[in-house]
Amino acid sequence: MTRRGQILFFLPALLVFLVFVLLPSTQTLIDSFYSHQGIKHPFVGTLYYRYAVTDPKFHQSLGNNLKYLLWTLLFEVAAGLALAVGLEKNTRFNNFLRVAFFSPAVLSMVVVGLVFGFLFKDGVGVLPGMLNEGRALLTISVISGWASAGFFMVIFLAGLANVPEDVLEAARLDGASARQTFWRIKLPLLKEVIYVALLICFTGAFKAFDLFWVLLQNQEHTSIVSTLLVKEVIRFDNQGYGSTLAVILTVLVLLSVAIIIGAKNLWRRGERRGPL
Amino acid sequence: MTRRGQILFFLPALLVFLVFVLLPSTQTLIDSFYSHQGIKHPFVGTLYYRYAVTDPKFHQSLGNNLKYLLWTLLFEVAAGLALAVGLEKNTRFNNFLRVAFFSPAVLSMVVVGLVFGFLFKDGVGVLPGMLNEGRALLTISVISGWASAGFFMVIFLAGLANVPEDVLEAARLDGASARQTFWRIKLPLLKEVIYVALLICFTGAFKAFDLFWVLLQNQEHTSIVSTLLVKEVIRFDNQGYGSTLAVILTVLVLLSVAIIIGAKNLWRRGERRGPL
Amino acid sequence: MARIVLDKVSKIFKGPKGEEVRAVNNVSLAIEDQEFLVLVGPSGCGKSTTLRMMAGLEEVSRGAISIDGKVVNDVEPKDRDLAMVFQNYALYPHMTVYENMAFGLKLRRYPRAEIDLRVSQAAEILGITPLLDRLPRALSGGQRQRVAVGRAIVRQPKAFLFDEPLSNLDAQMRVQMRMEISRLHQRLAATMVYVTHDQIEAMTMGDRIAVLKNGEVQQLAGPLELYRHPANLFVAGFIGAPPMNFFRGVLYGNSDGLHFCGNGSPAGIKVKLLPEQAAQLESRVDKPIILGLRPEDVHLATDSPRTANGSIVEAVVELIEPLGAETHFHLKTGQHGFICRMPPAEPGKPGQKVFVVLDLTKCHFFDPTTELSLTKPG
Amino acid sequence: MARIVLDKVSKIFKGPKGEEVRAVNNVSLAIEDQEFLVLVGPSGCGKSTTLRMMAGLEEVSRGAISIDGKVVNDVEPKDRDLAMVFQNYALYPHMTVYENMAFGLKLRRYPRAEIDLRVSQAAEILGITPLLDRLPRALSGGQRQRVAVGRAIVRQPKAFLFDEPLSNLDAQMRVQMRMEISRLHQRLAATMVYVTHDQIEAMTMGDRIAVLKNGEVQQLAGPLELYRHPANLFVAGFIGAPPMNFFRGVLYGNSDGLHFCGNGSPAGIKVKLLPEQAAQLESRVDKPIILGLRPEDVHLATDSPRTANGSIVEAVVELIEPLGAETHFHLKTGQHGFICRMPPAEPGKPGQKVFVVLDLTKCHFFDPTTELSLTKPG
Repeated sequence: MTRRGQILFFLPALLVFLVFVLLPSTQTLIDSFYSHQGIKHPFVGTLYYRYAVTDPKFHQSLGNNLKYLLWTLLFEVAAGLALAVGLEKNTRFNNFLRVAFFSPAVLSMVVVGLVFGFLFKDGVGVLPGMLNEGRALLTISVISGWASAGFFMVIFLAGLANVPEDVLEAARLDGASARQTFWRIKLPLLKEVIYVALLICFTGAFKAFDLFWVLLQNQEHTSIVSTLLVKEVIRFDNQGYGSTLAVILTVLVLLSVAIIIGAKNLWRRGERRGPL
Repeated sequence: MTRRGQILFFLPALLVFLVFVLLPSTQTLIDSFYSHQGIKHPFVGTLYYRYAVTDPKFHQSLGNNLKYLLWTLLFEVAAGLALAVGLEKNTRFNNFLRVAFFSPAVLSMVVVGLVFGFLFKDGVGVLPGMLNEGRALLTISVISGWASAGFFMVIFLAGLANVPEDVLEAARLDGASARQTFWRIKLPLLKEVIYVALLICFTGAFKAFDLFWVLLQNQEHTSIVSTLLVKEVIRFDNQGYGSTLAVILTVLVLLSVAIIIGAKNLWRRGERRGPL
Repeated sequence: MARIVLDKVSKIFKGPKGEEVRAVNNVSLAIEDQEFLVLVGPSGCGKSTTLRMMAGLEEVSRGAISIDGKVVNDVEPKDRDLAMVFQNYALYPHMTVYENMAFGLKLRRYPRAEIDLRVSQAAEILGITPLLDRLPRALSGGQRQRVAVGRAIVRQPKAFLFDEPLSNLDAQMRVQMRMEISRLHQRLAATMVYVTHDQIEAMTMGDRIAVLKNGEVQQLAGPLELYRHPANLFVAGFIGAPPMNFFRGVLYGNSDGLHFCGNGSPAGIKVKLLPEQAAQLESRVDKPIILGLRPEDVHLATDSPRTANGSIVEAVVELIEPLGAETHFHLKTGQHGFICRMPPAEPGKPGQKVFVVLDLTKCHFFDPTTELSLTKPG
Repeated sequence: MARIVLDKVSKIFKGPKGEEVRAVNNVSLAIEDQEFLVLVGPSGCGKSTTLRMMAGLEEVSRGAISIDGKVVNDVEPKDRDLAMVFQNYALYPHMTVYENMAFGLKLRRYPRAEIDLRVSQAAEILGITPLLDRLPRALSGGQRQRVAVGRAIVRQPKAFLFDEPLSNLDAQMRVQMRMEISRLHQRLAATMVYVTHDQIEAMTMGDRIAVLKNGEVQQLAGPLELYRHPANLFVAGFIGAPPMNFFRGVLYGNSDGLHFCGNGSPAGIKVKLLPEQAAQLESRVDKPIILGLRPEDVHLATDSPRTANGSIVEAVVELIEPLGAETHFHLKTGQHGFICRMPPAEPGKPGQKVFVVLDLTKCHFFDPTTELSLTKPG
């Protein structure tokens, strides 16, 4: 495409896109400095931000997001990596297992949530008590892991397929055990894929909503920021505080992206070292 | 890993996995044949299924799912493909545009929903009336496209990077215009990526929930099956009908997977043809 | 160092339709201590598979491989104490050159000082000392190749296995690395097994050469023996560039003795066999036969006087390839195309008619059915 | 068909640090109608970039490329009417062989019957008629190469461009395809430009050869002219295998005439120049100089009697490479390693002392600084 053709092609796309970015984000940012209760909309400055920072419910929600992040690192990413390494060889049996482990990824999370909700329902379900105060977060993390580990497995399998066969053979002849091959050859060569997985997992931990909403809508102490946000907006019908939480949640997501990219650059820099 | 090590490694994983598959799916299937209103749980046979099949709300929801699928094919997949083809060359400018178009993919859909909700709010928002009866589905589809086209763009960019440079050069020398190169070279070579994109788009159309829930919770006629499901469960507190809809929704998702795979095999078979 | 013996080794794969595919079929070889043995053949002949079975990277389907008298069929690759140089170098992309070479020693828990010493010695030999801090992606093809060889050397293994190590290098670099590996063999006096599809590499490097085709050893001999006394049509055509000329025809006898007459009309080539050849081939009279003659044993008549051993044939020049030190004439007589290798100054142009002398003392004869050589080494 | 002229063509890339990198520097070439011109050089010498500029796949930074007198710098590739055969074949993976060959014709809206005719004729010439229904992945390397050539032929373009078309084939297939392309050139009488890193391909195929290094043409001449009168050290070392032997030393004069004495101690080599050489090199006395001598102009003393033109040197055998039709001796005298090309039967073993005769009539002399040849073609 010529330069001119390209501009003509992208101008409308870019315009639509910018309208969709600038309008809502500007309005949201402005809204977060105004109260929207009642008919008047007085300017309240950073009131909502100060409120959020001191709100114990927000603290608890944010803490739950972070705990959920740690659990999903284990149940989604680490489990997915373990599955990928275990099922790396192309055999008929492994292929069957791969499909089995991946299959939940196509299911609707709402259905998954509802179905597990019935399963855990006190007095009726087969496994009651799994959503009790102490356990709920872990239970949801395990369900997330069950639903998403297969997805991460697929990513890691694609990465492992790119590790040259002869490099692994060279390592075998060099005397590397399966464990050594994993830690010293495969893992470093999966670097790029691991970054992508961490990016998905970190942002996913803050984007989570449906499982929590469907399973734990009525629990206060297991809110995460996104469910808190919806509850606060519904409860107070307050666009101002809602906007504030939306801004904070977006900042959190972007922060986690920045952390991953920062870690990546640090590792890269560390690579330019001399002989050990 | 030895065969024995592999079995020892996967036995626990497989057990957890099967428990998580078999228990809920069996219970859901059983539940769908029982009424759960009141204290007694009488067997009702296929009553709920027959009800669903004749329920105009279910019909409307399913119709909305299908309309949404068509719109997202356009706004997510086709738009993502157009973006990818337009931004294929690795220039600084294109790289900036790629990041811009992809960025919404890291945002929480709940936040996106709420923010656009404020934007479209009658009397208060900047763009009121976008969620009116006639437009709501299209509006949500456009927002979905805005949020996900960048994701599909990334998939297609990866696919385009795998099209050998010299094949494109051969086509240039053979006299193919940019348009001919796209339709006759790039598109057929993106086959595998297109299947993956269609698989994600088809299942995504049935898995959709958060945008609809956040933006259109109070509209009856714009329900999709997943929001209908949650509403029915909440309204009637009826695990039986909820289970029925869950079973139907899962079957729909699996059916769409089957359709894509079927289409893929058909195309494959068609490939073994002689000279034109 | 090591003696490697293959005893009736086969490698059987399952084909796509479940049928058996014999990639290597009943190969028996004894690679002597300090020998440089080359496995050569066209792609798909099983040479790489044979090497990989020695390394332990492929399981042996039938037969036994032994190193220094000990059967190693079930020994792990790392415990066979062999080093391998791969076609695509197979360097660890995330490790520096130093780390690449040290990796095997580290895993075997050599002391740090010993590792340093061995790596620096190997780097010295291969002239890659200034590259030790670099990552493989910052190296040229030839440098990568040297690192791959260095990684093999530092281990001081019982034997070295090379799997087409030069096929990714350009022509000049290939000639240079070929000589370096030959010198390395002299210097280390190690057993080396070398796989290639290039008969020039095979001829120049191998103490002995095993020519493979369809998973079977066609001939195992020294380079000159292979060149002078190929056991069958395949070896005769594969070894030597330009390849041996083949003329399909029949033998007939008359009062004058035995004659070879080319197929087709005009036959183009009609020659009288020498008495000793006639004696060996008497039983073949009136049967189809293939006459083989190397390009250097065909002379343009202007260049060489007619000799008692020669037989003159009329031909047309089709193509002339000047190589500087020599010139190849592609000729045609009757239906038979053949090549004549001449000194560089020979004049001529395509379409020209020439007379060529076939040096009958250098003739080979092959059975068209079995493809085996019919002439015994004198 | 076509005459292609490059007038002071340069290709300038931006380097990673923003600096200018001249991939091709001021190249002027005139490729005559029906000529087979080879661009040869080591990797990174700019030969492929030059070809790609002719094809229109790279923009020309400076200078002009014209086809049949018309400057084509800004003409789209498809409108230059050239066909290119790529190194990796570049077949359309999703099209059958037939479709691959027909694609260009279909785009140019040729009638169906014409397409059928052209494809079947090209397939016939290349012997790929039975493959027309196959997809590229079902073909061997040699077959893919033929299809790529076929795709170029059917278009009946003004000229053919080949970008290292044989580098992915194995040795045997390479020799065969080399001859097929040469025959094709004779048959089609088309202008062909052929890029390769392999000097044998260059010598055997090219009517003329342009030797490139660092983006600049080192010499442009016919194969034998290049071989016999290399313009500089690079061409002398690049053309010919094994490469020309170089001895670094100085010229000194005494009452007896001019003498060349090798560097190092012992010097190893001391020879008296012929009168006509002495006349040409008189101004170089007491200055460093490089003597070049091809391996075939070095003879073991047992093989050739001492001649008036020869000069005897004592040397040690380092390595022997038998090739069947000839044998290469790698020798060393003083600090100087060199190669001697001998008939196959020559006996010898590494470590042995031998006498070698240098054929002084064939000597080349080079300036060590400018690297230019100091001997004018006689």
